[in-house]
Amino acid sequence: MLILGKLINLLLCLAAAPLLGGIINRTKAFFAGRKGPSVFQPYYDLFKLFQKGAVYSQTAGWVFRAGPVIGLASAAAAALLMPLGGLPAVLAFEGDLIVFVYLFALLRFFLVISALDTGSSFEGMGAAREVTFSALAEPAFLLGLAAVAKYTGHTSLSQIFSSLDITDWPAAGPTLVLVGISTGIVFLSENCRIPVDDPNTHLELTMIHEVMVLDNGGPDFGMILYTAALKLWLLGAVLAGILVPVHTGNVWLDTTAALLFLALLAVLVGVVESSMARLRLLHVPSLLIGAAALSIVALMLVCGGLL
Amino acid sequence: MNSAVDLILIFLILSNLALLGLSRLGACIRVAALQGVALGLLPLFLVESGPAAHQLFFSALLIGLKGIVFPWLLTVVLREIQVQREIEPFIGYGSSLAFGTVFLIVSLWLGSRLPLPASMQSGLIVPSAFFTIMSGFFLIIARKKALTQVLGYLVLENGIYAFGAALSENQPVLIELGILLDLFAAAFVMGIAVFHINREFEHIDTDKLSGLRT
Amino acid sequence: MSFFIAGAVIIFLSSVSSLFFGRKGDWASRVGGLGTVIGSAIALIPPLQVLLKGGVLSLQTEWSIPFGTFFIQIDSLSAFFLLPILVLCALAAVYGIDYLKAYQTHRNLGPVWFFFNLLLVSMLVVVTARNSLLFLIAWELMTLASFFLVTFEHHRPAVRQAGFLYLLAAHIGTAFLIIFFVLLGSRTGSADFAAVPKIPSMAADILFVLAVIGFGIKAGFMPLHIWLPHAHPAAPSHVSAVMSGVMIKTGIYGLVRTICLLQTPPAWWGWTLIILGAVSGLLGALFASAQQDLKRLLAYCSVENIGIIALGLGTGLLGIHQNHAALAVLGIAGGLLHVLNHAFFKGLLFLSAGSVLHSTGTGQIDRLGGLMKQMPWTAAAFLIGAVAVPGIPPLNGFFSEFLIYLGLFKKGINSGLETVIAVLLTVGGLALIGGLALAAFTKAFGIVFLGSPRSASAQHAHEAGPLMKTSFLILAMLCLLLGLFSPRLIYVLRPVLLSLTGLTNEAIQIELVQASSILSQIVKVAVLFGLLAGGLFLVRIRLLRGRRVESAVTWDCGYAQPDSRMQYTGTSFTQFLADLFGRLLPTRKNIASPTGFFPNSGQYSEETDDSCEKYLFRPAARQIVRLSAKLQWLQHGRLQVYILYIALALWILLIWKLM
Amino acid sequence: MIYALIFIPAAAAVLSLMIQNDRIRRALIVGTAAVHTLLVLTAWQTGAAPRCSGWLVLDQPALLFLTITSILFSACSIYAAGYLAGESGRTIRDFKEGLFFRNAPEAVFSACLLAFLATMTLTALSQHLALLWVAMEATTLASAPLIYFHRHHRSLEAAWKYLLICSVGIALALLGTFFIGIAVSHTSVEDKSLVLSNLIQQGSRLNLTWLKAAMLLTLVGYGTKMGLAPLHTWLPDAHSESPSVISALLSGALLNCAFLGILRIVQVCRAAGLEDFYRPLLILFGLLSMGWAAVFILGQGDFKRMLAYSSVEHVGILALGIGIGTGAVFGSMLHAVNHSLTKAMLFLAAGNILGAFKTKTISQVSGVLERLPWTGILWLAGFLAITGMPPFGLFLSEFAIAKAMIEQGRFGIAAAFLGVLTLIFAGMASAFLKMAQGSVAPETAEMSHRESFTHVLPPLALGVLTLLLGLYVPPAVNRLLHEAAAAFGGF
Repeated sequence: MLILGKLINLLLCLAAAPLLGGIINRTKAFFAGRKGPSVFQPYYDLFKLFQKGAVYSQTAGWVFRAGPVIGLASAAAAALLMPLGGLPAVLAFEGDLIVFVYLFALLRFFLVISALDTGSSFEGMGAAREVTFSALAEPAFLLGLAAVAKYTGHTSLSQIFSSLDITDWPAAGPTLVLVGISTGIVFLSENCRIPVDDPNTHLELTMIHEVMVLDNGGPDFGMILYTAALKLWLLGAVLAGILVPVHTGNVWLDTTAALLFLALLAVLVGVVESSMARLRLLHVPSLLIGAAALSIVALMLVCGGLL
Repeated sequence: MNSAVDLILIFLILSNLALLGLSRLGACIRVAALQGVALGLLPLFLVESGPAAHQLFFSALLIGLKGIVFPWLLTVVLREIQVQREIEPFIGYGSSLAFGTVFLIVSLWLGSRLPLPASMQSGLIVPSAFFTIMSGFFLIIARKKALTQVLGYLVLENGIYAFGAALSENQPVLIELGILLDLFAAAFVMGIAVFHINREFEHIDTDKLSGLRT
Repeated sequence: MSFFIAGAVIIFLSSVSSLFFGRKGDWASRVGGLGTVIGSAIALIPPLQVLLKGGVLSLQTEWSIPFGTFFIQIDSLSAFFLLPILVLCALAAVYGIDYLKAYQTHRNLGPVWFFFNLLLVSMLVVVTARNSLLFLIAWELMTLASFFLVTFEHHRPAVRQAGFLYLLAAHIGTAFLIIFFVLLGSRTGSADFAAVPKIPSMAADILFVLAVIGFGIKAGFMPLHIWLPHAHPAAPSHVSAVMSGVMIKTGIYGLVRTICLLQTPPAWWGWTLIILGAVSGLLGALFASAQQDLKRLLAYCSVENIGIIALGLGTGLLGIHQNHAALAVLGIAGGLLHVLNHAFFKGLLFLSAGSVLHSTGTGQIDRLGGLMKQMPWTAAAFLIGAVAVPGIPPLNGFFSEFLIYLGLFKKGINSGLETVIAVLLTVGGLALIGGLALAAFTKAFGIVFLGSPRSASAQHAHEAGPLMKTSFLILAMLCLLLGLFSPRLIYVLRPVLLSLTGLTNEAIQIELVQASSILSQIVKVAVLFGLLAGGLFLVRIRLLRGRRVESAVTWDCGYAQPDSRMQYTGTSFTQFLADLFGRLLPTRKNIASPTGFFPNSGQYSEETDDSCEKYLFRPAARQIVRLSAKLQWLQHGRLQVYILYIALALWILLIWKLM
Repeated sequence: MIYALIFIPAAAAVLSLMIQNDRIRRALIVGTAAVHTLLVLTAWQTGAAPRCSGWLVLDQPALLFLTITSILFSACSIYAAGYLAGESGRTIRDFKEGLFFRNAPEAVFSACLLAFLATMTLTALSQHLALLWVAMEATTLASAPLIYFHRHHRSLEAAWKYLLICSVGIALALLGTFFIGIAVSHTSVEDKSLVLSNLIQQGSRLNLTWLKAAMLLTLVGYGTKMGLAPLHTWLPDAHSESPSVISALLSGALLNCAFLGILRIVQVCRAAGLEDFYRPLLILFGLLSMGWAAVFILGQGDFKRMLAYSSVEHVGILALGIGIGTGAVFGSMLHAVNHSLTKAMLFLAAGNILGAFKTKTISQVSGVLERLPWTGILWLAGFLAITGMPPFGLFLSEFAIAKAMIEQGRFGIAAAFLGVLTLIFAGMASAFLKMAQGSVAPETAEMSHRESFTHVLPPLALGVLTLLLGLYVPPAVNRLLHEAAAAFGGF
């Protein structure tokens, strides 16, 4: 049963991740008054991309080709550590949340250098922004997780999320809300969503993430899109773990709650993107530092005896 | 006995004041020579039992050196370099005398702090010796001509000798020998140096001898 | 022990004999390099023995020198530091044989090898010496040898400046160490190292502060680090590797040894190290990211990593104080493991950066680019190092940082505000350090090796020679292996932890077993990741098979002819970051704005100074020089004044003393 | 034995005035030096009987200082022979101002050099304070013509200052000696002679007031000769303007002799129980000298003057060591040995640099390592040695002194000591490194200058000795140092 649960969790993640992007797009279309593409459009896109050939820049070398592969591999490895609702993670050990965070650093590292491998000034620009923002997002994320870890007394994602319960909310509400907001900001930033980044426009100058992959095409681009989808899913799952810790005892019920939350999250992202404008680039750091500050306050609430 | 010693010592003090106030180099040399002669006589009066033979000998030698040889040597130099007086010293002659009185007071105080053993009678000997030393220092510091500085050095030595004289009863010959050796050699070498200075710089203002600094 | 002595003697003899081959450069290299390799291999046996089997080897003989005895000892702590010293130096020597060939025609290579091997010998003595005087002599010899290596290219003024600064800083450090050792000796009653018997906490605190300053200068704690970013780039690259990889670690060794001798650390020692570590780590990483010179960037990165080590040790001390076994063991183990890891990845980075310098003649990041095509091996090696530095799995840097994190995340240390601050400084600090280091090293790797060449010299680069390649590839392998074997490696630290933490053997063993099992889980993730990546690679190949794969110019939004000058440069890569931390980074902007209707030139460049140097040390030095210049009127040549000094001295003394 | 030590150089001095042939005269200098050294080494084995009713005694401190002097003189004599051969009597153009000058006659120079040795030997051996003083004065007189070897106005100025300042100082020392005489006149015993052993024996009965005054006067007097700030003012001028080999002797040997003069008085004061009186004085002078030297070493533009100020610093350290007492006295003794060897080596190397670059200005010299490899190495090694870096001997002695300070709890003094040492290190490092390293300036590159054997060997030998003393102090030397230290209040 346990192994089955693990397997289902992994498969669910791998299979359903692109769906979130579909939901977001659908929501945005709704708000724009369009019918919009099907929620399964991302799958069609991926399928199409995997069918294509590729065009490589003469400047680029093997790093450019390796980037998407290693990125996807690290996202998939991170997926091994992530529990969802009642479903256990494939691997769980003390401190795996650190590994989880650092696997994203690995992903980022290769994404950035493969962008630089093209020698394109636009991709260099995106890469520069990416490393700057992520340097700020990473402490916010880790400190937020540290607050939750301190609260639950566990250092494994699986244990943290299984020991958090809806009944904790009355007592730990402020902490969880703070961590939730902070992680939410990190979620938006890491997944290049408004207000940090705007995946819609294709004005390269305004973008961070998308601009880094301008030169990718075919299966490579497919992998990148799929990686992005996984990232969205996994970070969404973290939020789900913190904000809707439903533990009824019934695995399926818990999982459904989490999945519903993920869908809701996608809708919410769509709503935000339809109703808000992108922040000025120079204001993004303030947002991220604000997130870190929220995490610190949460930490103080947990450890500082203020709880 | 004591009165003779005191007389010499008072002469010592007065001659120092004269050296501080005089501007003519020739006069200074003569005063210093007189000082030397007076000092040469000093040990002869200090000893209760009358001077011994070796003391007479050394006194004669000293008087010969200080009273005759050095003045002669310096006068020769003086004639050679054709300088008559010390013009524009660092410290003027009036102020020099004012300093002199301050030195005198300090010397008297030092004399009161350093009492000589009872066997050495005169209470004036320590202050006057100190005063002579200070005057010598002052001449070296306040004057510009190399010749005056040699003179100042001789005065300094005179002051030291005054102490030496006070000791001559207790201590062996060596001290006096040392003084003489020192005086002779130092004055000799310095005299030569003054010659060289004159030749090299065409004057003996030590003003110009300040090229080596920091 | 005899093997150790024999090894050291062989190294020393080869050091001296290489002097005689100075005119024939290749022979000097052969003699010097071979001696180091053979000597290191032999000398490696006893430390390995100690690490694997435990026990202590020692040698004590009479030595006719005041206060000195020749007393050396290899315990587990010494052995743990000997390991990277011997391995890295041997590899650097192998590298040096090729590297120095370029100088062979116009330089006498004898001294280089003499000092290189002397550096190795002195480091061997530093970490084994058990007598203050022996330690100090070896310590200063180490400084001197490395100084002469730093000033190898002393025809360049910048190098001389760097050498001067280094020597001065080291000298100041030694002054503190002299006080330290004398005080220590007066407490133990002997110049030989011995655990200090119960002493008043005040005295222990003074000793600790002296040690932190004295050893901290060598280790490069911010703000004592100012010599480091000058000296490391100036030295030949294999020397930089040794200096950065292991020599500055002797400072850490000294600190750890001090703590061993002083015992029972109070809480504030831990806090001091944590704060120093956080400051060094953050500023080091920040400065690293803003540098335009490759080796200078690496040098700042050493400051950063020393900061991480200090964070580990600091949390460990805190754990000892709070009697919290997990924190103590994990913090110290993490810190010490990072010593080992940093030695290898920094060595790797300096060696591969050296081959860039060797082949292009410049270390200016903005003048390089696209080197991966001409120097694939160097690029691969540098990439491995660059991934290891920001602590990214699956390379070794991650494992040591992980242990430090883990200690702080552990249950049971929820004791109020202190924990908040500790977690904040350490977890937040490490995360931010990691992020900044990532920026620095994506820049270093990306701008130097990727894209297209930005200058002719970068275009005509050539791959490093076989010996150079061998040595850095071995290091690259070691970086990977150290990570994968870290679950086993941490057991080696047990005796060190035993003497440092004052915990029982069982308590330490429990923690280590736990940590080891966690680390092996991480290794499992790493292996899975590797399999996934490999699998995906095959998938990708499968997908592209039979499809059209074209080659074209980089798509640049419509520009038909992108050229290399349009690429993002290192300066522009980190400009955003530098602006963000503008207050901490005194960046000078040199702007030549384009003017007129048809401007044909414009220029923009940035240089980042060291803020500690600029705002702290230089003004202080200037004040001292100004004061001394003012006092120089004291001696301005007048004889009369000189005599006045004598008179004044005399009369003042007489009046004062007879009063 | 004792007579031989004094009279052989003295006789050689007289002889050299008579010899016409330059070569024979040079051989005579080297030969005398060798014989002198041999005699001293024999004295290590056999000791020497006191002579002249206890006025001349070879006690442990005397043996120590005599050995330094002798070894130094030997090295310098070889250097001097080579130096004189290169400086033969022609008219020389002064590199600084372009004036023409001649050197003093070589015969006079040689005679003075040998007389200098004789007088220094006498200083070391005298146990009678008046004789000691006579010897000290004689060293001044013998060395003044040596300083005025180059007959131009700068060296004349230097010699004049040397002569006058040292004469004033030495006159004060004479006064001090008189005061000791007065102090001893108070005693009830018969023997009122100024022989050291007698004074020590009657220590407790001496008149303290006069003894204190005597200590002050001799300290100022011999301190002038030794170069303690602010009495040292002749020292930089004399060292920078005299031939380098003379600078080496002045710094290495003469300063030590003056130091010994102070130490003799210290012995008397110790016997009289005046330790608390003289020790603070020595500490004061020591620190003042170090500080003064630091001020002038920072930003110094002339390398020979820099070495001279470094001598001021080191005599400060010597005085400081005696002032601190206990273990520092031993440090001071060791320091005297090491400093002499190192400073002489540096001055000789400076002479080589001066010869090749024709300038004493630091900013005009670069690339010594390239142009004069041996001298360059010596210059760097000397720099490291003089600033107290291991493995050179000065490290050990400075360590010993610092150790004693710290162990006595005198942290302020220790901090000042180490702080000033660091400042001096900074000042010297910037000058020495700049000179030794870098490339040769193009305008001086063509001038050819070969390093001859006689110019390299003596400083090399001295350098090797300091290096050895930093790594291994032979037991015999160690014992002698301890015995000498015991005489001055240490152990």
